[in-house]
Amino acid sequence: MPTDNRHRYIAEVVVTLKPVVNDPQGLVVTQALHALGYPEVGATRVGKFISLDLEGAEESQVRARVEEMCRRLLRNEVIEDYRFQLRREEP
Amino acid sequence: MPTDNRHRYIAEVVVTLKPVVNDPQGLVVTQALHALGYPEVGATRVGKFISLDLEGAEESQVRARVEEMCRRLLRNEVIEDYRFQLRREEP
Amino acid sequence: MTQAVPEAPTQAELREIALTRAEYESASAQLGRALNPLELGMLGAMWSEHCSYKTSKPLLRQLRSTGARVVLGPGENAGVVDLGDDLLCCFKIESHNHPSAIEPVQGAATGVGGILRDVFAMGARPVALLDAIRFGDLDQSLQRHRFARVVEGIGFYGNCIGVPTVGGETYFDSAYSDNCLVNAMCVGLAERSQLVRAVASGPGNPVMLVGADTGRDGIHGATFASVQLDESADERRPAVQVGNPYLEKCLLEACLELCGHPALVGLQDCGAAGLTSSCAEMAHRGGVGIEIDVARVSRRELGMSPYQVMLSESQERMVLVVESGQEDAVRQIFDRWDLHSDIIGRVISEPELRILDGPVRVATLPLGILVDGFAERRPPSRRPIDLDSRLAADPLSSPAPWSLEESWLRLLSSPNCGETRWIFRQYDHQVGDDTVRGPGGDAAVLRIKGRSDGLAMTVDGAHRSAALDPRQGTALAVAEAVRNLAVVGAEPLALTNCLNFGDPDQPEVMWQMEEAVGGLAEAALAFGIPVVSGNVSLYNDFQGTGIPPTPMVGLVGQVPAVAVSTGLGFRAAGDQIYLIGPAGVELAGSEYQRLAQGAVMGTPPHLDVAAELVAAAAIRDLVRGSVLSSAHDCSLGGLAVTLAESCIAGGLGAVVDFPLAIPSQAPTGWAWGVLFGETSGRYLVSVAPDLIDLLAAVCQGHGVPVMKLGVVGGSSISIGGLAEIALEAATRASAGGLAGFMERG
Amino acid sequence: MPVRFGIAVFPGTWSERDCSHAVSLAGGESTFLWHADRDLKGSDCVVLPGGFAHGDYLRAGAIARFAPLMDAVAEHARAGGLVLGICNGFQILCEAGLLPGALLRNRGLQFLCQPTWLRVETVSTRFLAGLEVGNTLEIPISHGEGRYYADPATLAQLEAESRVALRYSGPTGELADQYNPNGSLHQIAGILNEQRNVLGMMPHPERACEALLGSSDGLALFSGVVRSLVAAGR
Ligand SMILES: Nc1ncnc2c1ncn2[C@@H]1O[C@H](COP(=O)(O)OP(=O)(O)O)[C@@H](O)[C@H]1O
Ligand SMILES: [Mg+2]
Repeated sequence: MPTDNRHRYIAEVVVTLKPVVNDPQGLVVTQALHALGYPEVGATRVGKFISLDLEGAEESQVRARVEEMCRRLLRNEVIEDYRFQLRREEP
Repeated sequence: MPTDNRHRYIAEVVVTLKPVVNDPQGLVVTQALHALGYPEVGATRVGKFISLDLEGAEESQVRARVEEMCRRLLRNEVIEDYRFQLRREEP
Repeated sequence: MTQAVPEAPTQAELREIALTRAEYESASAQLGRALNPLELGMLGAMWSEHCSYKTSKPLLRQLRSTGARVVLGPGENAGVVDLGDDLLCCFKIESHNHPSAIEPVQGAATGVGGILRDVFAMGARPVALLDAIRFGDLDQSLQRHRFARVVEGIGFYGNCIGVPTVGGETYFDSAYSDNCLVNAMCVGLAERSQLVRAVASGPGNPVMLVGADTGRDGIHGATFASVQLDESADERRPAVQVGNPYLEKCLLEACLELCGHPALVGLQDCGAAGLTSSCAEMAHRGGVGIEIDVARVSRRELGMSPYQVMLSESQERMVLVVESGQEDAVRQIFDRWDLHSDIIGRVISEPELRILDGPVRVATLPLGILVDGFAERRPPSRRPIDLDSRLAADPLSSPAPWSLEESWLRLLSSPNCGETRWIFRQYDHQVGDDTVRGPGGDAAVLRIKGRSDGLAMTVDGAHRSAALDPRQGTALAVAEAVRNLAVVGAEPLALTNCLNFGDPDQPEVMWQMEEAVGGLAEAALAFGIPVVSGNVSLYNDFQGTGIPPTPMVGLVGQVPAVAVSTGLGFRAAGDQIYLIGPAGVELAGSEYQRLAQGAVMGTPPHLDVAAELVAAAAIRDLVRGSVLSSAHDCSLGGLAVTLAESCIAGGLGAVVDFPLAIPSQAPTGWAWGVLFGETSGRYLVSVAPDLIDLLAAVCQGHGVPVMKLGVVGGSSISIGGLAEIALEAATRASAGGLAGFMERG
Repeated sequence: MPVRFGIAVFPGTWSERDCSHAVSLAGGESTFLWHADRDLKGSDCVVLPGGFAHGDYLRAGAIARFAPLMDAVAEHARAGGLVLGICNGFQILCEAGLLPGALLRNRGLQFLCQPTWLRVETVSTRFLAGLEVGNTLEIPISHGEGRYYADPATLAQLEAESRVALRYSGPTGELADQYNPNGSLHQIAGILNEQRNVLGMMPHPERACEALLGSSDGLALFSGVVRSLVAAGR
């Protein structure tokens, strides 16, 4: 049991290409799904999923740090959007 | 308005490397985050995020189809796990 | 602390590590006690076919590895030859067939990673990669998928680490549908003073593990490569490893920095059977022992047992022995590249591998038992009973399903004969700035900066001939490799080989092995080429059906002047076309036969080594003397395909006449045999009209038959009286074959 | 004193030696600059060479741009010093914001190593000083992520300011989709910054400096720098 108020968190970050950016990988996946017999699939887009194990105190602080990591490193703002979910892990 | 009972769905699939499989990318991202001043980050793992637009009737049927797409195409069962969320889009 | 007395393993436990009961009993008898589970795991891995070569070793003794230019032969990580002026060339080929069948991208990628480590473990900088790959027919989507993914994996690793992939060989045949082959070859260069051996010495010297952390991946990889693929292969999948070429690039640079350093005693890559095998082999070569404390090994995962640490096949790791007291100097180099360097043990004088887990001794195995204690195997062999009737068949008398023109175009558009750009444009074949001739020709040529000479290299596999006559087929592959070097003006230095076979416990497979290795030994000896390294891959078998015998020959040669070399494409209209070497009319074992007749039968082409030697010498002289406008060796697809390739590459047509009189009693397939037969020992060259006399004089000087065929020019390729196709149609056929299949998805 | 090229080395870089060789063919002098240092060792021109810095993990150049060396490179560029980013170097310059836009996965999704023809679009930069607009150069590419992307406003600005330096073309300069190997917008193969002292390009000029290796067209870029700096008395 942590005696101080530090906790474990998991941040799940999703980075996607901006809608205006062409996603050839998504097109290929769509084509492949059609070829495999899934005509019900319309557009497909492929992005990145990054999960981070973190330690921190307040959830709001941790959230702000993850936000910063996304902006500085995890996404390129010219081409990508991001969003994330943060959850506290029970020890 | 669709006259039949067909609906639009969005499936968001997350494909991750199995826990025992080496994730070189995750290791390097962790190092980079440390170097950028985020020592609170423990393990990082990088996977894929695939969003699919679909059409279908019953949610349970659509779910079964997406499950099948994941197994057949979207993940490489030798090294990857997957999970997904399905939501119905309001027209 | 004493070790608990272990119980004898169950049958299931033995099967898990691919050890027979008799082998277990021999091990415990030699040891004088039972083995505990960790010892058993280590011994099982070391005695597996993959590590011990217990079945192939007796055969491989036939190969001659010595020669004036040989510095180190088999037994080290890679063979080494002398290029003069204190520069050495190291090279080796290795298979990664089983992992590639399970996970094509990562299997192929880690195959490339492994062969690179073998070369830089010697202190050599890798300068080139080649690959030899086999798949089933591309009309099946599974095969297209597997092939595309293997190419992606090879490219992924080589491109990222920055070593050019300069050549290779690809062949599709339904016989490989269930067992693809992925063989990778690496060539490196080292200053003599940089050469390092994989030998431990100096009791008390620390043993270090550097590079990646150790994870649970690949445990039992060595065992896995030593059994057949069956349905239970699925359960072995945790054995799949994911490569990290970036980390290996850092490891490569750090190791090469260390190789000139006096602190370094020995260096060995961590391959099959992981730490167990690298430590055991290094110690055994040095006549010393090694003690490892598994607790000091950096792990990627929590809760790993000593067993898992000792048998993990995590990629991108190297073991080194350094001078005691120099640890910090060594560590600094690895630190700079952000790599771990753990001191995991020390050299001891007792010749044994001792494993500690912190304070507890968990295993002790004498190296004599671990490395050398297994019994060699010589399973029974049997010549196929139907072989004589197959050899006696006369393929020339079979009716041809297609006209000559149609046969010609079908061959050109077969992925086996057509253009392979779809593959090699995915490989960086130029990084390093030395690629004078990359993929797409006969042999690759690399210059050596600061010198006028260069290296030439090729990899060639036995094709369908080997399925009929493995001895002859293998020898023919050696001859083809020699010709591929000759057309770029290169003389062979030494060869490496990868022997891919099915299950040696099937007597016919064992016979194939005996024959093929015999053929390799004889041909290499006759050509005067030492065999300095190699690899054996057995159990390429799925549910009782194995691959045809598939030995691959990697040949490295030296070109005296890289600036003077000749391509395979015709260069100017009006140039005269000659065939150097014998005329021949045959079809057995040819690509045409495979396509048109389905089965291979008949007697494969004859090999006349003496004639091949003089023809190669003549070609080298002609190339080096800049007599030729083009030179191309004549092999897969025969004369007609070779001619078309020279036309397509040069964008020029040709009009030739084959001056062979049609015999009055000609068999039905006679003309097909002329055009598509794969008679060995031939070259197709073109020469400017004013150099014809020189060509004749050189050939005469060597006593080599030379036959004028025709002239370069026009918009079609015509073989007088027999067949004519438009250059444009030929170009489209060749470019569209492989790419056409792959772009279909 | 010869013109000095500082060639950056990140973990995973692989064309530093090729660039150094090209520089020597152009009559320059080169020195390697370690990513973790801030010292440009008196370089006149910094080269960010090809390779897979930090494995190109996450995105090509994403991690490398934070290297201490990159602070010094940005400073050097601001002060008007020359910076040439080749392939991975171009990707790093974009990530670092020294050049606009981004490089995405090739449209065919395959890594491609092949010769390309480039049309010279501007010569008002030291890198292309010896050439003429409309000249074509045969220089190979070798990349999996070379599809140039920028938003429409940025593209318009690049065009308006003639900052597109090189475009993929046919052998005689014709522009057509078939000559665009990776799907780059506006067929862009290389661009300049506003001050025209930073050039990023996906093709590898250092591989095209000797006829022996297939083309010597790339040498113009290195010798352009040497000649124009010598002429300017630096
Ligand atoms: N898997 C491959 N990787 C790289 N290059 C390849 C591969 N397969 C074929 N090539 C190249 O395609 C060309 C033709 O191959 P091949 O027909 O086997 O040549 P040869 O018959 O002269 O040995 C060669 O230059 C070879 O290097
Ligand atoms: Mg050939």
